[in-house]
Amino acid sequence: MLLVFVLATGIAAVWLRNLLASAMLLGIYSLLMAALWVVLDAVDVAFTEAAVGAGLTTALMLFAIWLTGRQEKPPVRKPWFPLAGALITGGLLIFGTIDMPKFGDPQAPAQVHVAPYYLENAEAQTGVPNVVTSVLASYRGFDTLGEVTVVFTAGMGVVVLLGGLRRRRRTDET
Amino acid sequence: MDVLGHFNYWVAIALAMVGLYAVTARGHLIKKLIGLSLFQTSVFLLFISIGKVSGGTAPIIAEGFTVYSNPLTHVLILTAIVVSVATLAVGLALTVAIKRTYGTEEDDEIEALDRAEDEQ
Amino acid sequence: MVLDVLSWITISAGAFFILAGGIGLIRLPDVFCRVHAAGLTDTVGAGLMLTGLMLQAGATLVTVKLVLIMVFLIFTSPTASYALAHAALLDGIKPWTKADRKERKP
Amino acid sequence: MFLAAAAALLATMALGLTRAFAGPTVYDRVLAVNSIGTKTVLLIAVLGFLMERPDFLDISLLYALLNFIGTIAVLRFIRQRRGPVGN
Amino acid sequence: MKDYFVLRVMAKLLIPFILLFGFYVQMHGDYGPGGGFQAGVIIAAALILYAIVFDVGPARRVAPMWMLVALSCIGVLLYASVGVATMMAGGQFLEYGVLAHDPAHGNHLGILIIEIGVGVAVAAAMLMIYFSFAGRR
Repeated sequence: MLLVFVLATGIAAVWLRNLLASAMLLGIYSLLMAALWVVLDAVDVAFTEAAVGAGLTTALMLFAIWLTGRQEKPPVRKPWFPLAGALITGGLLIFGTIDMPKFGDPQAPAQVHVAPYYLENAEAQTGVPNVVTSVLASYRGFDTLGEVTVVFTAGMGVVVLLGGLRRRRRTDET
Repeated sequence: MDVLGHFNYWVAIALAMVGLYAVTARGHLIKKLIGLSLFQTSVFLLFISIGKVSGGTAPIIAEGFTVYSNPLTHVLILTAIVVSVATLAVGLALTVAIKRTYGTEEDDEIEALDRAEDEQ
Repeated sequence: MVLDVLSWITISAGAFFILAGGIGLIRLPDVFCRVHAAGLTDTVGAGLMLTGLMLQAGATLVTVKLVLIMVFLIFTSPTASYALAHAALLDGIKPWTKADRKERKP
Repeated sequence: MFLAAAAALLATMALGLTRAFAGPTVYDRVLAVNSIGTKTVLLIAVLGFLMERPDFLDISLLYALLNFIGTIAVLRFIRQRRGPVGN
Repeated sequence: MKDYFVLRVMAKLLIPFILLFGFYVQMHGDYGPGGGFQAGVIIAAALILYAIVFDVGPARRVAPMWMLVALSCIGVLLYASVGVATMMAGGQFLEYGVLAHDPAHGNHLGILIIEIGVGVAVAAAMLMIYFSFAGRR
């Protein structure tokens, strides 16, 4: 049920030509996604989605739209070629899912490799009942260091692109 | 081969198709970014669907539960969401910079301006 | 037992109010009326439903969190409605009046 | 009982979604975002009870706190933009 | 935006709660859902609310740009320095077990410290992004 909602919202967000409306639909999309993560047991992911989608994405989108333009121009070309490309890709991917294990199968390859080890040993080895946190920070700490660096680099990149630091320096001098 | 067993994967793929279409067919750069974030969420959905174990609960160890969903995919996606917002912000900043330089944010017009500059 | 029945009653009343709000969201003629429907029934419906959940939970930490959710909802929901209606007014959208209905009818 | 409440919430979310898709003005869509946000708060709380893991309530608490920031951002957007008034 | 009485009062009322909730999420991430990433975003959201209601200027005085840049650097470096510290203590990079006598305690401590690093870095980076968008006129 939620999945159908999510799909419909995604399609509508692409369909509409008014960018403000698209941004709003993206907000709804994020809300539905958060509910979906809760249904699929991914509580931490839902938490992140909630924190990010509730204020941050909408505000950023609105500011970007304010700085550029509000309305999208109608397309010049007919979009048959991209549509065909998307459909062919989707068809191939669906063909690929036929071999995949059934949804929620406890014997699926993803479930039997390292996850049981984490689930059994995480609390004893780290003293942290939330397995997601312990895997995030301890077992895959190196990974997370990389992710933090990516976020840091993105922040710096935006500041440099939009000239935040240069403006500041100029106000200091005057 | 049953429909319900693969429905989640199919929705993820449909979302990926929508995102791909938006990225390739739409000329407006912000619309392309929206398509990009749809594509990203489709990947998230695929991962979380793989990680779900039927009958399991959230992977926070508590008394009275024995079956938990796979925490590994949750970890990967959790960081990916924050990173996706950061990349979205970089994309928006690039769009703003392009708007400032070219005066437009439509794909075709930017290309036309580039071509005109080359010919000069 | 009494608590169970009471919580069922409140939860179903909350669900009824929320559904009514949803129908109002569809049926009412313009933004301002819809703000009214959504805002009013959201606070009442959400309040009733959270009260029902509280009765289910009993006196635990869960109840404290539910109370907090309710308090914050009661604070934020009208603020959002206010901001939204003000934004719509600023953008030059005229509130719907009886005259519009006469125009629309034929 | 929780299932019935969740079903009612889902139905209302569907109604809100139709308003968001059909909404003639942008504000209808903002309103739909807002109201679906409240429904999500309730839905997550009810789901937490349904799955007997009430510590999910943190998420709905977070949404209850943060959900109105988007709407206020819209108000600010409208105030700052002195451009043409359109759809 | 300052002339909206309702918004001003609501913002002043809610921002402390949002900040408090952010810190709660940061510290409670071991036992419930949450952690550094989420806490960072929540704290950033509180300041963004302040910036929306009271304009960007005062918000920038609360958290000036140089401070944000420094904070995000400090966050990343805190994370990395935990790794270096474990190496100094005789373990491998980011092997927290050597931080305390008991490996489990060391792990717990290491997780707490790096979560704080993540939270600081993410909050500062998000605020940097928002301020550079909002500061352009």
